[in-house]
Formats: sequence, C-alpha cells, structure tokens
Amino acid sequence: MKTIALIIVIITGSFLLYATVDFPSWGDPQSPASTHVSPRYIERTLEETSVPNVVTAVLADYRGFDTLFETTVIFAAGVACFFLLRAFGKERPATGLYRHLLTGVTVRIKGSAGLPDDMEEFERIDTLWTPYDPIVKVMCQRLIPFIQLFALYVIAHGHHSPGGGFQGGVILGASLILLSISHNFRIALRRMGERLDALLCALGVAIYAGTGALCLLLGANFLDYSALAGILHVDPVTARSHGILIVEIGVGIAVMATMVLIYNNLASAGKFDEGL
Amino acid sequence: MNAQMPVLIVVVPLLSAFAIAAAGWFNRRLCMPTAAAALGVATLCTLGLLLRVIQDGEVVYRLGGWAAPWGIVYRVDFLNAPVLVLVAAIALVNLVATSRIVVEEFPGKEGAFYALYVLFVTGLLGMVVTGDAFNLYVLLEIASITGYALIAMGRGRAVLASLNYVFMGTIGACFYLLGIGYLYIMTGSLNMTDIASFLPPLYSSKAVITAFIIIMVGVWLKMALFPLHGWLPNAYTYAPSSVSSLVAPLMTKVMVYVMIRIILTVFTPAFTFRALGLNQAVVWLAVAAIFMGSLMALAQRNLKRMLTYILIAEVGYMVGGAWLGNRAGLTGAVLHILNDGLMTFCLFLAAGNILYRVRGLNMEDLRGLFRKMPFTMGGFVIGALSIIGVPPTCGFFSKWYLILGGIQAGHYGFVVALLFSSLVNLILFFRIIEVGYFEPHSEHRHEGQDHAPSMEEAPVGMVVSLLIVASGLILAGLYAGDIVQRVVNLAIPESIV
Amino acid sequence: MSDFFSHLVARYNYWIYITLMMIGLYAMIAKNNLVKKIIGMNIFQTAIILFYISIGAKKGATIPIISHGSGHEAHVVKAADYINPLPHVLMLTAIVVAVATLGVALALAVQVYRQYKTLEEDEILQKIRES
Amino acid sequence: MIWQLDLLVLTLVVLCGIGAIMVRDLLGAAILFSAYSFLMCLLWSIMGAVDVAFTEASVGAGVSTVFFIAAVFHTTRRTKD
Amino acid sequence: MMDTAISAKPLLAVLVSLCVVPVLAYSRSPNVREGWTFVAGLLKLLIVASMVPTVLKGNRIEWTIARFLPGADLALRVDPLGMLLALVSSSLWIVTSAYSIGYMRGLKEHSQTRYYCFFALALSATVGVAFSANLLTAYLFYEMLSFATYPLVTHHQDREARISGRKYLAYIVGASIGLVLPAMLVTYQLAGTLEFRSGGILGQVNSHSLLMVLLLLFVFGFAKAAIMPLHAWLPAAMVAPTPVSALLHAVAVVKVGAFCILRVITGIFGRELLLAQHLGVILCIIASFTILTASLIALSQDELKRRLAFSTISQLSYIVLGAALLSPKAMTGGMVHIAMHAFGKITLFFCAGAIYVATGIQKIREMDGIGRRMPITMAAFFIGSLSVIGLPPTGGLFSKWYMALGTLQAHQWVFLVVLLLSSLLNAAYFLPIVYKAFFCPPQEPTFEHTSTEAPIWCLIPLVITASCSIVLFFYPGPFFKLAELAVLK
Repeated sequence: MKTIALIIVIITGSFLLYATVDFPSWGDPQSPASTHVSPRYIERTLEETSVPNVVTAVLADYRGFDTLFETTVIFAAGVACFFLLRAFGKERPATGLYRHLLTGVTVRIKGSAGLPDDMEEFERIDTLWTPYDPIVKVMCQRLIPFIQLFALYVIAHGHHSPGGGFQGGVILGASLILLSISHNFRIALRRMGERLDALLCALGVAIYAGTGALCLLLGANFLDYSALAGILHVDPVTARSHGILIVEIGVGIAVMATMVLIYNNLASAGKFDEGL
Repeated sequence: MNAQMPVLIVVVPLLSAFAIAAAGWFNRRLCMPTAAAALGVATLCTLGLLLRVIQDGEVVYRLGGWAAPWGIVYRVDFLNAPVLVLVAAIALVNLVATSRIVVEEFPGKEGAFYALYVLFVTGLLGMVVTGDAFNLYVLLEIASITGYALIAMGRGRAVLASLNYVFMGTIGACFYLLGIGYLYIMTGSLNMTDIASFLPPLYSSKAVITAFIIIMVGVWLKMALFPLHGWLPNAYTYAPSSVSSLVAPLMTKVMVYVMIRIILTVFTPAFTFRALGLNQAVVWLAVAAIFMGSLMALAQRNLKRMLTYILIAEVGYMVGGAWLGNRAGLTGAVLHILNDGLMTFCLFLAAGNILYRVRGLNMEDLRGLFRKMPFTMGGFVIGALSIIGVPPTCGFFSKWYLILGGIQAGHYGFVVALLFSSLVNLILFFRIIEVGYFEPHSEHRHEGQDHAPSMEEAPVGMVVSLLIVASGLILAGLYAGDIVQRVVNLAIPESIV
Repeated sequence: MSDFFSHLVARYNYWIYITLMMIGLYAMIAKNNLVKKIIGMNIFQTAIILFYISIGAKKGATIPIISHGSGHEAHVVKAADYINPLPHVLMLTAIVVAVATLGVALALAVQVYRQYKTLEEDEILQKIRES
Repeated sequence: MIWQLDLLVLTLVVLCGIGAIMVRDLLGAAILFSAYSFLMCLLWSIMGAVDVAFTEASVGAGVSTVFFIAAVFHTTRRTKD
Repeated sequence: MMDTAISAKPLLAVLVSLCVVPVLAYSRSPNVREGWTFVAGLLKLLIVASMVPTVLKGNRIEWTIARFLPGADLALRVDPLGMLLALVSSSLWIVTSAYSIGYMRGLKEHSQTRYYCFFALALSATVGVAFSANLLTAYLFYEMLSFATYPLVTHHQDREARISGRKYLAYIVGASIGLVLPAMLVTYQLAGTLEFRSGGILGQVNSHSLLMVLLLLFVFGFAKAAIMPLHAWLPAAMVAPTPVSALLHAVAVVKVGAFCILRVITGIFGRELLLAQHLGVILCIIASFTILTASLIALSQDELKRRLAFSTISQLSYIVLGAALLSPKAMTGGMVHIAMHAFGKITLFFCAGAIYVATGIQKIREMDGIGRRMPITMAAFFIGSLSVIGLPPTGGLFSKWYMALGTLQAHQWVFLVVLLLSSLLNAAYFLPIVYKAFFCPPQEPTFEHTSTEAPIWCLIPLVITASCSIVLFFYPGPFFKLAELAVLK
C-alpha cells in the first residue's frame, strides 16, 4: 500500500508541479485572477452595498448564494453527526461519582439510580474524566462572558473589520464548548439544551434562506437585498448593507449551534450524559 | 412566480429541510408530508422549467440580482432541464415509496433522516442547475456530506464503507476544487460560460490541460469510473434500502452530467475532443469499466451488490459515449443519464421491496419470489429488461445511440463492450429470475407443504411506486424519439456532428 | 543566481502547497489508522486553501477592507491597491466545508470504533474476515 | 512582506504537517495538527487574507482540535503508524 | 395503383390479445378465462380478416405508434407478406386455444392463468412482427415474443424446464442481441433508415464482404428460424406443454424467425442487390445443409416431439431456401410454405399431444398399433404427414411444387435435388409411424380393443387443422395471391 501510495503521490505531485510552469508569478498584479472579476468588487463594493469589508460584501451579497450553502453544509454536518451518533434512552453508568463541593471528597454510589441531579452539596462528576481544578474553572467562568461579547462584536462589526457571522459564530460556539470542557458536560447542556440547540441550528440557516425568500416574495430575485428597502425604509444600497447584517446574524446563530451540536455528539458519543 | 422557477427548485426543498429538522423535535409525523410537499413543488417546478426551456430556450436566473461573472447565475438549458426533472421525480417517488421503511429503520430520527434526505436532493438539484463552477463544488459537498451520513446508517459494514467513501469523495471533491482553482488562476473567472470565453487562446497552456485532467479525475472519482470505483460497491450495498434507491441512481448520474457539462460548456468540444486528444484513451478506460463491472457482477451472490457492479458498468457506458465525441455518442450518453437513472432506480426499489419482506438479498433468499411477490418481480423484470436493452424499454434506445456512436467513431472496442455487457446482463438477470421462478420458497420446503405458498407482497405504497417507475421505463422508451428530438439533440452543441 | 531567486520567489508558494497536498494525499492512501487518515484529509484540504490564497495575493496591495474617511466623495478606489478578495471568499466556504467533513468523518470514526473496537484498518478488515 | 519570513513559516508548516501524520500518538497528532493550522493562519495573515486567517484560527486551530480530542477521547490514542 | 391507408386496425390487431391479458389475469374461474381467450381470438381474426380485401387489392394500411429514431419509428404496416403470417397465426390461435383447454384440463396442469396470459402476449408479438413496417419494430416484437414465450417453454418449472429455458434464451436472445442488434446498427448507419422497402435499402453499398457479413449476421441472428448451427434450442424447447410446442414451435415462434429472414431478404437487401452480389447462393447452401442434416437427425429420433422438432428445423429452411433462390416462383413457394407447413405441422403436434394426453406415450417405438385405439387422431396424423412431405391431397404439395419450379427458374439444379432428397427423407421419417400405428400389433395387448381417443377439446382442433390442410389443396388461392403480391411489389 505504501509503495502504491508513494507512486500515486509522486505522479500526481509531479503532474501538478509541471502545471505551475504556466502560472503567473506569485503576487503578480497583472494576473488574470487580479484583473478580470475581482476589480469590480474592490472598486464598487462601497457604492453598491456600502460595506467597506469587501470580503464580507462578496461573501454575503455578490456570492451570497454560495454562503447560504456553506451555512447549509455546516447545518447538514450537524444533523449528520446527530443522526449518526445520537443514541436515545439515557442509561447512566452503573456507578455514579459524586463530589462533595465543600470538602472535595468524592463519593461512589453503586446502582444506576444515584443521587438527584439538582442537589446543592453534591455535584455529579464523570466516571471517565474527573479533573478538579478550581483555577481553570474559575478562570473560564470569568472569561466566557468576554469571549461571548467578543464574538458578538465580531459578528456585528464584520462590515468594517475582519470577521463576520461565521467567525463570530465559531467563537460563540467555542465559548460554550469551553464551558463544557472546563466544568462538565451536563452544566453546559443545562445552559443550552439539545432541543434548543437543534432548533437554533435550523433557525440560523432559515434566517438566511428566509431573507432570501423574502426578497423573492417582494418581487426581486432570490437574495437581492435591495428589495428589502421597502420594508426597512432605507435606500436600496443601505438595504443591502442591512440585509448582509441580518444574514450574518443568521450565520452566526447557525454556526454557533452547529458547533455545539457536533461537539456534544462527539464528546458524549451520542449519549448526552458524560462529556470530554 | 414563473420567472422564479429556477431558484424555487432549490430553495423550496432547502427551506423545508429546516422545517423538517425542527419538526423532528415536536411532531415526527409531520416530517414525511413536509418533505413530500417540498419535493412535489420542486418536481412541478422542474417540469414547468423543462416546458419553458422547450418553448423559449435557455433560461438564466441571476441570484441576488448580480450579473454573470460577478454574481452566481443559474442556467437551465436543454442539457440540465431533463436531468432536473429526473432527480426531482426520483427523489419524490422514492420518498413516498420508502416512507414505511424509514419509520422502522430509524426510530426517533425521522426528522434528521428527512432533513438529510431533502438536503441531499437539494444538493443534487443545485449541482445540476447552477452555472457557476465554484457553486457546484459547494453543492457537491452538501450532497456528499448528507450522502455519507445516510449511507452510514445501514447495517453491517456500512459505517466503514461510508468512511471510505468520505475519503474518496473528499479527494474527488478536492481535485475538482483544485481544478477550478487552476482555471481561476488562468482566467480569473468562476462562471462556466465566462471561463469558456477566455479559454480558447489558452488551449495549449499546461495549466489549463492540467486543470481539465484534475477536474476529470475528481469527477470520475465521484462517479466511480473504473479504476476509481473502489468505494462504491460496499457503500451502496450496505446502505439502508431507502437510501440506496435514492443515492445509487442519482449520485453517479449527476456526476456524469457534471462531466458532460464541463466537457461541453466549460471546455467546449473543440478543446476536449480535438485539442486534447485523449478521446481514445478515455473510451478505452470506459471499455475496461464496462468489462470489469460486468464480470465482477457475475461473481456476486448478493442482488444489491450485483446491482452496484452493474452501476459501475453503466458509468462506463456514459463516460464512453460522451468521450466518443460525436453526436450519436453524446446523445446516447445524455439519454442514458435519464434512462439509467430510471432503470437503476427501478431495480434498487425492487431490491428494497424484496429486502423488506425477505430480509436478505442473497441468491438463496430469492427463491420462489415470483409466487410470493409477483408485482415486485414484475417491476424487477421490466427493470432488468431495460438494463439488458430490450425494446420498447428505454434502456434499448440509449444503448442504440451509444453503439451507433461507437460505430460512427470507428471505436469497435466500445461496441463490443456494450454488446458483451448486454449479454452478461442477460445472464445476470435471468440467473436471478430463474432462482425466483423455479426454486420453491425455502420456508415452505422445510415445512413440507406441497405447493401454492400465499402471496406476500410488500406494502401497497412500495409496490405501486415500483410499478409506476416500471411503466415509466416503457413510456420513456416509447417516447424516446420525442425526447431525443425535442430535448437531447438541442442539448448538444451544433459543432458536434 | 538572482534569476533563480526571482523564479523561486515567484513560485515557491505553489511548490509548498503541492508538497503539503501530497503529504495529505499520502496519509489518506497509505496510513492505516482512520484518525490519521482524517488528519491527512484536513491537511489536503488546507493545502488547497493555501493555493487559493496564493492566487489572491497581490504585490504592493493591502488587505481588502476599503478605508473610507469622512471626505470620501473624492476618494477613488483602485483595484491595484487591494488584495483580490474573491479567493478569500471562496476559501471561507472551503474551510467551512472542511470542518463539516471533519465532523462527519470523526463521527463515523467513533462509530467504527464502537463497532470494531479498533481504529486500525487492517485489524478491522481482519475482524470482518473472521466474523 | 518579507519572503524570508514567509519561507520560514512555510517550512514550519511542512514540518508540522509531516509531524502530524508521523507521530505515533493520536493526541499528539491532533495537537501537531492544531499547530499546523495555526501556522497556516499566520501564513494567510502574512498574505493579507485576514478573514480567512481569522476563520482558520478559530476553526482549524480551535474547534477542529477540540473535535479531534473529543473523538480520540472516545476511541483510542493508540496508533500503529 | 398502390394506395396507403392510415388506419389503427393493425394496432388493434396487435393490442386485442394484449388487452385481454389483465382480464385473464384477474378472472378467477377457468371458464371465464377461456371464454375471454376465445373472444380475443375471434376479434383478432376478424380484424385481421377485415384487412384482407384491402391488401388483396394491392393497397397498404399504415399506422405509426411512436417515433423512435429518425427513419425507424414504431410503425405498423399491413402488406401481403405480413398478412400471410398474421392470418395463419391468428386463425390457428383460436384452434390452439380450444386444444389448450382439452390438453391443460386433461393433464390438470398448474398455473393455467399464467399460461393463457403469456399465450395471448405471444400472439400479440407475433402479429406485431407480421405487421412491422421496419426492422426496428420487427426487432421489438421479436424480443417481446422471446420473453413472452419463456414462461410458456418453462411451464413445468422443473429442472429440465430450467435447463431448456436457459438454452432457449441463450440461443434466441443471445443471437438477437449479439448478432441482429449490431447488424441492425450497421444497416442503420449505412442506410439511415430501417424501413422495409421493396427494393431494399442497402442498394448504395458496394462492399461485397460487408454485405455478406451483414446477411449472415441477420440470418443467424434471427435464431428463431433455427438455421443450423443455432438450432439446438428448438428440440430443447419441446419440454413445453404440447399446445405451446404446437402453436409456438410450429407456427408463431419459428415462423417469425423465418419471416424476419424473408423480410430482411426482400425489404432490407432487396432481390436485385442479392442477385448482383451473388449472395443468394451462400444462403441457399446454408439452408440446404440445414434441410438435409435436420432431416437425417429426425430419422434417428425416437421421441415423437423431438422428431417433429427436427422436422420443423428442416422445413423452416425450406422457407429460407425458397427466398434465397431469388426467383419469383421460389419466393412465392417459400412464402406460401409458411402457411402450408403451419397447418400440417400443427396437426402433427396436436396429434402428438393427444396421444400423450390419452395414453401417456411419447416414444415412437411404443406407438405400435396405436392407430386402432385412436383412429381419428392417427388419420389426422397421416394427413399432416402428407402435407409436410408435400403430397396430394394436401396444400403442402403446392409450396414445394413452386419451390421446385423456382429452382428451375433460377437454374439451380443442385437445390432441386436437395428438395427432392429431403422430401424422400420426410417420407422416411413420417410414414413408418403411420404404418406402425395402423398395421403393427400393439406391444401391450390389453389395450387392444379399447378405443381411447383424447378428450373432445383435443380432438376437434386437430380434425379442423387436418381438414384445413386438405381444403388448402383445393383452395390455395388466397395465400398464393398474397405471396405473389408480396413477390411482385
């Protein structure tokens, strides 16, 4: 297998190398890629959409349809992970581990009944993974709100600086994942339940697609945000800018929820009981 | 609304997917009807679009209102309009036919299943309708990712087969993406027709030739052309029957469509068939695929596995036909996309029905089936005759054009391969029909009852769908002349004779 | 010599991306461990992204965020001043696709492990043959 | 941009890539892959693709690694190659 | 003089038996089922017969069902030659249906519904071939016939039937896909059409070798005509119930094969082309070889049905020989032989079946003295034999007579010898049976005095067909008129 792989790799590689001879040199401003389609984006984005970040404008408007499906890909991956891994029916492990919060003493209780989940003195901990690190815990607790705030900033400020719905959504999702890792799986799940998560997942993409469909209902083409001008009471160019913002929010929600969904399913192997 | 039809094809199923995913958490009984309604609307739209294309010619739709090289456009012409109808109709019929199985196979996960199902169809429809090379990649990935998940839910080796498919599929998709990158670096555009307008002076450029070959290899990987077919048999054999009857007929056909689209629209026949000079080699590859697929099918003892190898041979038909580079061959290839989609759908549907009742698809499980499931077997026989290529089923006509193309191009290897494969198919299917017809059903033999085991058909919905598809095969055959004259002929550029 | 260097500078990005891609491809074909294959797959995808970003690069240009001051009436945006944004957009999509594929692939790998208790391909095939 | 720096990062990227597929521990491979992604992100920000670099930093170096670790946690760290 | 009428009548003739299939499949009572079979049979005969006057006037009736390919639609056209086959097969269907009732009920066969359904389907296909306007349509119905007869041939669903069925399909469908299909494609490529035209459509092709290869592909490809060496399916297919052997392997299936060859010779190649390229002789040699060899093999067969099968093989080649001689007289004779042989051979098969139903005897050596027990049956057998040998007072005389005249007309003396020799052989394998049946004492004397004729439903049909053979001696007119028109056109 290794030799076959090596042969394939060498053949493919040399073939690809051979093709680079005809490439324009790196960073050449006169290359076709820099002169044919993209100049219009750079030169006219501001007047056509009033969004200074060209990448955001192209992403959510000129090629907004790609991005709709990019978000759908992520949604599909979330649903796929759920579909593949989720095992319904909660069986708790045979022995439950509980930590007395005041003393840090760990109690092992046999039988699947265990202690109720909502006790104040005891905290259920995972049988597989039982770190107890107050520093990490407290630090993360303090950090998470700021991370989330930053994520919101990234989503909202995508028009003017690097970032946007996707990056912000990932950061938002990562903050929840961080909660799950630093505390434990069930606490994070209590913050955002599985059903809510799945609904947000669908809702986020639906916001995006719905905005497009709204434009369609308003008589313009799909995803032609300028049609929103009538509803938003602004001129078409600003309407495009607003449309992009709405769409970015949708992307943010979808990506956040999907990241959490994939993580939850992977980290608990579909049982939604004990996590990483 | 008429003007919005191209986008509705994709958007209606897309929106319904979110509704279905949400409905899965509240009322799971709503999932199937929602999906059926969405696919029904999509099917109607595709039909409307086909009629419009026949009436007015090419339809272009600008997404977001942006014009071609800057925004993404949908372009519906004679080549993709019929494929759209095929995809939407097969997805709809399969959805209705298999709704009983789904409830039993994926308890509690109907929401996710139908969401993935509809997204898969959305991906395929989008791939067919789009006029943008990069957009095609994104939709390809949607179809692939949902396809991986759907296939992995089968029994036995399904998960491993699916993971293998993930690797192969990703390599294929990445090669495609890389090829598009090569084209982008040389032309600066992503729109198919726009790229085509920049290419003629670059026909001898190494980068463009490499781009073409990489794209082709990627697409071939996805459509499982020999020798890149390794992932297909396991993936489709172990997939749940509600999935294999969707994925198997459509995925390979849509990839063949993509190949023809790239050959004709992006690179133009002048490049593919004249400047490149790879015709003979690729047709010989197709010949090898046909021989290999047929022979491997002979070695199988499992009906579904046999069908997967037939599928590989059929891919060889279409690739070979398209690369013959003449009008008859291309007509055959395009017609065969439609016909083979229907044929394999019919057979996989029949296999699903059998599996539902008999719980096995090995040769010994098929005993006495003509008595037990006469209607299912009736549909199966029609599908089989179509694959063999017996008139008036549609399989005959595409094969006719393919062979005619082979004769016109003087490529007798291809002609022989097609005839050989027809004969092998005859053996394959009559071997199964013999088992079903002559050998008594095993249970009854054990019990020692003398004869007449009672009929035990699959649920009505499944049987009716199968029979509809089977009669569709004959109708498509009877109207083959019209289909070719009104649609397929116009899909092929006039420069090809 | 300087000729060679200019050639090198003009091309080495492309070469590196091919190298990375081949590393990924090799891992996908030759590696025995499924997670290793998945890593290889991601390296492969990232390499393609690198290639696209290299297409977009433009000498003497800045990031594609247009500076617009208060007196922007007279401001004329020149394409040569900004890096080509299109590949960036495409690659955002590609990254998302990569992470989506990664999620599904890992979920499948977890399932495979659940079924066969190993991630090594040869051991899995061995088990299938034995059963 | 400084091509020497660029070249250095590129070399490191290749090294991390090779390391990720060579190391005989899946957790280690995941971390090396994370490093690879992060270096890649550096490379892209050098090239001016800030949005992509941002995404890669959060996705490739962040979430992907968590996914890898979660998967490895539920399977095994052991690998033969 | 020659008008072409557009009418759906030929389509109706094809569809009548097709439409009755669902009715048959759902009728629970055997009486209803058989009643419908008769109704359909009569309707079919009436429709076919109603077109006879038009055709005899030299006109055509056309109907296009669907458009397949440019130059090759799914189209039906009634012309004299097609009318000949349609008339024979549709009239004999009724007789065979009656016979089937007696036979199937007499033996208490299973799955009779399936049997009648596929029988009706096979008849549709036969008439379809007869009325085909082009080669593609003929091919379509030809294949339909192959698959529709498969369940009939394998009716017993046992090991032997399975092997025979396999052989049947392998030869017939294998040859049609492997040989006819490519030949058809090449023809289409050369001529741009597949229509049967009186002068042929390959006139512009000059390459002798190409034409020869095409001709051979067609002749062997239509394996239903059982030209040696592609004949082995026919004896094997005798495992079918006798009515199937009778109608299909004496009339429908094999005649369709021979008919297709006739069509190819007259409609695709055309007489002039074959004459100019000297291709007829090759065909004559092949046919003569089959005639003589099959007759010799028939001599050595002990099982009655097998002997009849080999006799059929040799008689089919008469038709091909007649056409291949390319002289008008011989062609007329060959065409009429379709009808004459059909009536004679079906009588023989009916007799074989009747003997089997009544006594269970299949071997010739056990048939000593059987004529005393079944006088009517054996008398009919005698008439049938005479017809096949070509002796008066049966219609078989005329077809052979014309063929013999044709050999003279074509100055092919050798084939006259072949004809005479084979007639002698025919007599040699049929007449001893009759002789033994009437004049040898039975081996088991217990049955000597009991007259055990077959059931009345078996008996009536064979009497009818035997008398038809005699009637055709006195009134062969219509068939000759049709054949002459077909040759003249």
